[in-house]
Order: sequence, then structure tokens, then C-alpha cells
Amino acid sequence: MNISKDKSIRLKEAVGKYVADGCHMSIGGFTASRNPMAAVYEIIRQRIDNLHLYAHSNGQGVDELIGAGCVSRLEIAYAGTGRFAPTCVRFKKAVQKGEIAVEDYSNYQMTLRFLAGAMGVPFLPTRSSLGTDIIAKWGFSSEMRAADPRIPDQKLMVMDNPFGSWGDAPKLVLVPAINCDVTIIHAQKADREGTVRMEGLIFSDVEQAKSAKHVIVTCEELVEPDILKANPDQNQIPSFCVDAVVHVPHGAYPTACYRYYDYDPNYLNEYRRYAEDDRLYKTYLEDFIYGLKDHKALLDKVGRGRLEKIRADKRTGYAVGLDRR
Amino acid sequence: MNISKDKSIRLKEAVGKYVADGCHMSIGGFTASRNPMAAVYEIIRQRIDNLHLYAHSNGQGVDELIGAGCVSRLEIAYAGTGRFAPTCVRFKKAVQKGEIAVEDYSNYQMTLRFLAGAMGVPFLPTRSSLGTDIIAKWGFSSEMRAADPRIPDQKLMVMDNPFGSWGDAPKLVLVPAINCDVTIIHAQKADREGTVRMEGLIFSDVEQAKSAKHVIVTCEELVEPDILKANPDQNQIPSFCVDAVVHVPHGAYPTACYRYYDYDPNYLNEYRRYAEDDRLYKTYLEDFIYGLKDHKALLDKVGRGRLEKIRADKRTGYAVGLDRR
Amino acid sequence: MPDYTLKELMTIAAAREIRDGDIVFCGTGISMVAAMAAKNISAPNSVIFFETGAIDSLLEEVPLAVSDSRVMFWTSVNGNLADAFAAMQNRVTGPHVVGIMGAAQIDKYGNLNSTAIGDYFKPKVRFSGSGGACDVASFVGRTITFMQHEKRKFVQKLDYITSPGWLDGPDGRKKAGLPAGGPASVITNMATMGFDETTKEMYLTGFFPGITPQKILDNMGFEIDVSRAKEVEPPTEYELQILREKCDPQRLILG
Amino acid sequence: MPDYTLKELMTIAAAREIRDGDIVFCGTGISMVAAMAAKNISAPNSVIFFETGAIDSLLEEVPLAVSDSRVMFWTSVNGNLADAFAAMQNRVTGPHVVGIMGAAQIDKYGNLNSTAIGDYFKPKVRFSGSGGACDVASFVGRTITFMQHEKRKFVQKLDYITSPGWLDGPDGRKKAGLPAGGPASVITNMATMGFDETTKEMYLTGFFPGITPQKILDNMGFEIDVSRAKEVEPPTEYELQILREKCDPQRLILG
Repeated sequence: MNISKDKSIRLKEAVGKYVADGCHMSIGGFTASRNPMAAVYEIIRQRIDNLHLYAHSNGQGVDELIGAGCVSRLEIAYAGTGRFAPTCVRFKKAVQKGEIAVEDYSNYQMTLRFLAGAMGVPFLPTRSSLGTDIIAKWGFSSEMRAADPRIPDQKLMVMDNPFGSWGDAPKLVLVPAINCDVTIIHAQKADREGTVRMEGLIFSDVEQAKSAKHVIVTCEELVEPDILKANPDQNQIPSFCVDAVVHVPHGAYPTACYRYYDYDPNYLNEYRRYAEDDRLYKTYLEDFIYGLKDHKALLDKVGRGRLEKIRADKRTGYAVGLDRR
Repeated sequence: MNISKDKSIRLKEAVGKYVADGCHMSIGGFTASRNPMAAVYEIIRQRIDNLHLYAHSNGQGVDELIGAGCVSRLEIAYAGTGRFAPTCVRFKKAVQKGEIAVEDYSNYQMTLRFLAGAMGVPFLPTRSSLGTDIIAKWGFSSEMRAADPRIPDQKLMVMDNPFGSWGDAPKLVLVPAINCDVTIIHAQKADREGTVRMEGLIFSDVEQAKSAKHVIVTCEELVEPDILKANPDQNQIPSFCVDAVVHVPHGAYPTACYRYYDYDPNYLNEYRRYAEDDRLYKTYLEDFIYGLKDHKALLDKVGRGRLEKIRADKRTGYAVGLDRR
Repeated sequence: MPDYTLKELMTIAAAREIRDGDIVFCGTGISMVAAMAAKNISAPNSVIFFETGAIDSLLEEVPLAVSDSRVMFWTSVNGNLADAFAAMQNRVTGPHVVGIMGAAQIDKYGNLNSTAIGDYFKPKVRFSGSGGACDVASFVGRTITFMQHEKRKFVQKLDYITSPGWLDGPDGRKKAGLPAGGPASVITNMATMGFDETTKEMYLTGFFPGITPQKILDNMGFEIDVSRAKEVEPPTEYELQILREKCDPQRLILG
Repeated sequence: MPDYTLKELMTIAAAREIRDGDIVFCGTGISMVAAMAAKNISAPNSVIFFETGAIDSLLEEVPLAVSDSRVMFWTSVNGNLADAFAAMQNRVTGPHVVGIMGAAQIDKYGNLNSTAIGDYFKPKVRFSGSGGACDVASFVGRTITFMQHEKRKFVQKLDYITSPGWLDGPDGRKKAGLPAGGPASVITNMATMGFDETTKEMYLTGFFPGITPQKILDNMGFEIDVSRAKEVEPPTEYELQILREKCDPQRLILG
């Protein structure tokens, strides 16, 4: 826990301090929205590897981390980036080639697993997945689990309802808590103390943050605490849950950030083409990540014109009429 | 479930339709804030009795229902109205005289019990109350439980962590879900379709509403749906969870409604004096509830002057400088 | 008789399955357009919601993902994933939810695979995974599944059961401990199918104009009863008008 | 030496127990004023929060209940009960929480009763019940308890264990399955007490100026070790100034 009243820090330092080789990490956002992309690119740039990654339905962020070889194990519900990649391309290749170990859950199960971590309980019950291979097939073997104290001994457990017929649910699936070393989320607004405000849908970002030992928040706007305190009903994460606050405008680019900018169809379509070809993907990594100093350099490379096109309309929060083919 | 697009109804009808003798009911709010008092008074006026009542820390609403003899069984964490009645007076008398059966939980346990009901699972786990009499002493006996399918067979259950050392929690207390027949809450704003916006702290009102078979929402303002849709991040309960929407200005009076009015110290202090004397309390019931036609009649009796005194200040949401002795 | 496209026919066929007052869970794409069509045609009191927690979104523009900002604008409630799935698992609201889904494989009991083809540990083809599909299929009152009508997709045995249908037959869900709901219908590019009330096996309910039951069977990896099937009523002029003018005027989904 | 009231002394004694960076859970009344004093004097990076979910409230006016609108104004986050208790049960934040509580009875292991005196089913006196007290005492790193120093309140055996202290001794919490935290101190109108590191039994840490250890023992229903006690340092001028000018200028709590 960082008790400082000023947690603002540069992205490079935050990643260097809280994201280590082999650590257990989760990233916020959903498919093509509010992925902490600036942090993802910085992790790739720092060539951090062997990550044990957790996500519910995280598309672009997960795919780029896998593509760059940062990930060795993945627990996930859904790897897709909406229409831009119904199945994430580098994820698909890596799984088919056996390059990463992957374990499948459902979205609700991943949400509950983060929630259990946030609540400080070892599991939560659900009725989801009874009778399916999500229960029957474990991505990580019993042996691997027994050998690693950082993974629960069982993927999921089915139990009879101890309260008998109460609740008309004869059986429950118990999903084990996730307590990552670090969770990274991207928010619309945060203050230097660490209070966070997200706008629009917040996915499972709050549970993900509260379940982690350390939390890095990148934000579009670093505002004065009083700005957030004037409307506290709209803030979701209290300062004591947050270790580092990093001001990164366009920090979710090329994914969308509601009320700030849309996803960039151009980038995501191009990315897919790079991703589909192993040789081209090397070029992509070099030209768009390794070869650039920081996120600002990526934005400069993309150019003001394209950023202007995805700028969110004030009324709706997205880029009205954007060419999304 | 009420699928109508116009669920607005008068309070008398809503209570008549959804609150029956002997039903299982929960009311929202906390101690001296946002209790659905207009509905409580209407229930008393309709002389509904034998209620099985659930609340976490609900003060004034619980005490008035008990005082009027509407309640036979109570599951609760805390019966107090802040400094106005550190222990609710009629509650205290009723329990000491053995007039109601009461079962004790903690606030978090009651919250989790409503949450379990809202989530559709029969129980949720917590580490709260291990080693205490909250587990050891049951307000409702095993026999009574076995005879009544509307109460779980066990108050609470202690189980060993099925995931072993995962989560460093060797034992868990399982709290059974609550699924009331009806939950009544008071909100700042609602629309006729049933979408609800509460402002300030929302206590467990959302979980309470989502766990019930039927939900009555009383509100300060009945607004057009588009007013709520313009800022959907601030709305908490979707229309399909709500059966009846009742426009009752000052519907939480004499408890507080953030941004609309404060609690009325005058009323709450006077209430305590009535409550402390059985004979006087009969006068109270007659003069302030039975003898009045509806909530508006109570407000008229109280008078515009006193309502003006508790009017919320725009900046802070409460009555600044109110004499609260 | 009006002209219509196959996608329009499929969309209307799904829309007709939605009842007034249903809470409609959908993804983006054709399932969303079907939900919008139903709301505008025959189920005005239905509510559309997404797993990301958006309820009753205005959808001025077609979203390309359920996290799309277009889903967040002008909704009744912007919740989160925990809220959305709890509403489906909830014992009061869950039975009123109809879920519209898709998959890579389906079997005769309506179980779905959207995870992998081949061995799970060395898959020939890996897909996105469950997402919310398994949750929806586990919890809600009825599901409608869109499929491409191909032999490799209608299979005897799934390579991976991602989302539970009727599992192994009439008692399958009960034995597994699942809630009472289950698959109600399957809509393909050739036909509509239901599940027998007694056996819970898939059977043909309707064939699209110009498609014979035999052609339908030729494109499936298992046999189904075709004796109860009728030709599907083509979309009416009114249905088409609503679909085209209100649901996808830019034809981003309908093509 | 400045003049001060007993309530001021008690408040400052509690405030001194709060460390910088603590997350301070408090109710209304004296516990809240103690938390505010600590934040203004020695623990500027502490955060005050209430079980109702309000974090870091400005508290321009003294609230009379934890649901008071005064708690909701100008906070960092207005959450709910589920959030507030989860933060205490949480394995990262929970150990950093110090909870300030009160009770009707306490025993030598710091277990608390705030439910009933006499038989639970036919109580002589019924109190409000746990509220969040049992949760706080179960979850957090340290608790501080305010008590009136009376024989009937410091008892051999509680009539009802509402909130767990060290239960029946050094291994009590572990055997019960509780987290590692527990009672740190008790502050009364006569003295301050701690709990022995080895035995977990209450012992006298400080006696207020003018109060003898014997008088303290005379007002308790069980014996405690008084050999380690020192006279409590009276509030300094600076402490009193902050308390009076910043924490309760209207003396609504301090009287």
C-alpha cells in the first residue's frame, strides 16, 4: 500500500516498479474499450516476460502482450476485439502452437473471481457452467497447481448446496479468488491521491483493482482532488486501493475511451493484418512499439489527423459518423 | 414482474397490492436516512400485521412498524436511529417483552444476504462473526425453521475452506440468501418505467431491491425517462426490477433524504418521548398515523415552517446550521 | 410479396421468437438487430441489455462490440458485468431473460462450443472462448442460437462444451444442478429449429422458402425430425420496413 | 499545563493510537472526533471512512449517524455497505484498517457485547445489536474500544459475544479461523489499556492524571496487570488547539 498523498508518477517508472518478470497481472477494459494500452506498450518495451495474465473479455491489450511474447500463462473468458478480431489473432496463434498455457472461464466467473479477491474471501459461488467443459477441462494440470502456491489447487469446485433446498439451487460452482500482484486500469479521470472516476460502462475494472496487491491507474485527465470530491457518487475507487497514478492522454488508444475518443478502426484493422503474418508482426513490434520512446511517440506517428477523426462527440461520447469499415 | 411501461401508482394501491399480512418484507434506508417512511405509515394505516421484516441498520422505519404491532419476526443487524435513539425504543421494549422474535446478524452479513438474493445464489461466504454468538445463538429455533419453508434450515453455517490454504482463510461463514416478497425503498428520483436514481450513499438499497420478488419505489421526483437516460452512470436500478413507482414528496420524512431535506430533529426527539411511554405511544399512533389520511396530511400537520427548516442546502445537501439538539 | 435478403429473413425469424416483456440479452451483430426489430414490431415492452451492463441503450449507431461506446450512450442504467450476470442468475428476473447467441458448433441438445476445435490442449482451431455465453446459457429462461447451417457445425459430439443446452437430454440440466431454462430455438441460413418438449432433441420447425427439409438434413452431422416443419413465413412488408428504417438504416449488420 | 476536559483527554488518547497511513473506520461521536484529531495532528495520510461507504468526508458539520447527509458531502467516494466492509475484509487493505468502536460489555480478551444483557431470548436490556461492529472486529488489523469504566461493563463473561476480540486467548482467533488482527487498546474515562503480546490479556498501559491503578481495578469485574502502567501524558496545547478549533468547534461531541 502506498499511503502518499501524491502518487503521480511517470509510466516508465510505474511499470518498472510494479510489473516484474513472472508476476501475476490483470488489465482492465473490455474488448476494444478502455484497455490500458499505453501501459501494455510500455510493458512490451521493457521486455517484461513470463507474465501470468488474467482478464475477462479483454481483446487488444491481451493480444498485444501475447504477440510480443510477454505472457506465458493466461486465465481468460474471451479473447476478441469485437468486429475487428472476433478471435484475437496472436492469441489464437499462440494457443494453437502451444506457446502459452491458457485456462478458460466464463465472463461471470472471472468477474466473481476478481470480486472474491476484492472481498477478501477465497471463493464465490455461482450456478454458471454446471455440466460443461469449463468445469471438466483444466488448462493447468493438478501437478502444476500443486507445485505452484500462486495458483489454487483446483480450477473450480462443484458442491452441493449446504442449505439444502434453500434458493432452489441444488449445486453450486465455487470459483477461486484472484489476487494479482498488480492490476492496471485506464480511467477517464483520477487525482494524484489515487481516487478514480470512470465514465460509461466500468466493466470489472473496480473488482480487478480492489483484488490486486498493487494498482496502476493511467488516466486521460489528472484532476485536482476537489474536482472529484464535488461529485463523489461518480467515483469508484478510493485512494487507498491505488499505488500509482499516471497521466497518459490517449492512454487507451487504439481502443476507445468513452467521452474522450473512439477506437481507431484504421489502427485495429491494420493491426489485424500485421498480426495474421508472423513476419509482418515483427515489423509491427519494431515500428510501433520497440522503436518508439513512449506512448506520445506512437500518437505522433499516428498523427493528429487520425486522432482528430476519433475524437468523441460531446453529446454521445463517441465519434459520430466515423468510418468503421 | 411488472412489464408495463407505466408503473406509477398511488401509495395506498401499491401497499394494498404488494404488502400482505404475514409477508416477508425489507425496507431500505439506514438509521435516520432515506427510510421509506410514507410507505411505513401507509402499512401501519392499513393495519397490516404479522410481517417478517428484514433490515440491516434500519432505525426509524423498523421502530415504527414494530411499535404499531405490524411485525412478528425481525432479522436485523442494528436497530438504532443515530443520536436520536441509540437503540430504537419500541424495538427495545418489544424484544425485552418477548413480543417479537428477533434474529441477529452483522451489517455485512445482512448486506451479503441481500446480495446473495440479488445474485440468485443460496449463500455467500464471509469471515465475519467466527467465534461469536452471532453464530452460536439462533433467534429462530431449528424446529421453527424446519416447519417454515420460507426460512432457511440453518441461521449460518461454518465451513472449512474447500480450496485449502487458498486465500489464507481456513474457515468461512456462509450466510443464506434473502428473497423477500417485497422490498420498499425511497429514492430521490425515478421514472414511470421504474428506473431509479439514488443520490449520496445508497446503503444496501440496490441489493435489497434486486433480491425481492416485488419492489415498490417511492420517490421525491417522478421524472421523464430521458432525464435519467441523460446520465445513466448515476442510475442504479433498472426498470425490470421494479413493480410500482410512487411519487411521494418528503416520502422519507422524518428521516433525511440527501439533497432534498434533512432529518427532522424535532420529530425524532418527540417520537422518542412518545415511544418511551406506552400510553403516550398510543396517542402518537392515533394522532400521527391512524388519524391522518395520508403522508400529505402528516406533512400538513407538521407544517410548512418545520419543513422549511430542514430543507437541504443546495451546496451541501443537508440543512446547514439546523438546530439538532 | 416483398423482396428480402437472407439476413433479413433470419433476423425477422429471431425477432418473432421474442415475447413482449422479455428481457433480451444480446451481443452485437445480427442478434442485436433482431432484438431491436422485436422491440419495434411485436414486443414494445421488451428491454435490451448487454453483458457489459448497459440496459436499454438508444443505439443511434450500430456498436461493433458490447463494450463499444455506442452501447453506453443514452441508456437506462450503465452498470457493470457483475450486475448484468446477476440479473440473469437472479431467480425473479432470470427466467424472463431470452438470450441470443452464436457458436462454432452445436449438438442435438443445443449445447454449444465456442472455445476450440480439436483437442482442447492442442486445438486445431482456437476461438475466443465463452465470454458471457456459458453464463447466459446456464442462467436464463430461453436461448435462441444463430448458426451457419453446415455439417461441421451441427455435430454429433462437441469438441468442447462451452455453453450448456439441454446437456444429455430431458433430465440433463436438472442432474447437473442448472436452473430450469434452456435452448428454445436455433436459426440458421436455411431453417428454424426447436427442441422437443419431451426428448429435448432438436427438430425442424420451419424451412426457409426455396429450401427443402432434405437439403437441411444434408447439411447437418446428425438426424433431426422434420415431420413438424412448415415453410417459414417470409417477412411482411411492415416487418421489413421497421427493420430497414429503424434497426439498421445504414445496413452495417444486414449488409 | 493547559486545562482540558475528560472527553478531550480520552479523544486525544485514542488519536495517539492512530498511525500515519492508517485507514480509520469510525462511527459518529467521540470515535470520529478522535479520527479527525489524528488526521490533523500526527497522521496526515490517514483516511477516515464510515461503514456506509463514505470515504474521506469533509465533515463541515458533525454527523449524528453514519447515514447522516453530512457524511455524504464532499467525500472521495460515496460507496455502499458492500464496498465498505469488503475493504475491511480485503487482504491488502484490511490489515491497514484501525477500527474505533464502543460496547456495552467487554471482557479481558477484548471481546465485546453490544447486543443484550441477560438471556438472549429474554433480555433484561436489549441494545441495538452488532451493526458493523462484529464485521470490523472480525476483519481489521487493530481495534480501539471506548468504554465507560464500570464494574458491570468490564465483566468476567459476556452475556453475548457480539464482536470477536482475542476470543479465549492467544490462539483464539486462529482456532476460530479469523484474520490475524485484533484488539489493540481500550480507552475509558479513567485509563488506557492494551493487550499483552503473549497472553492477549488486557493490561493497564496508562492511568489518567489523578486516577490511581487501584481505583481502576475497583471499577472492573476482573483483575488486570497494572505493573506496566504510566500516567497518561495530558493533551498538549497544540493537540487541544487542533481538537477545539478544527475537529469540533461547536462542541457537539466534546460537550
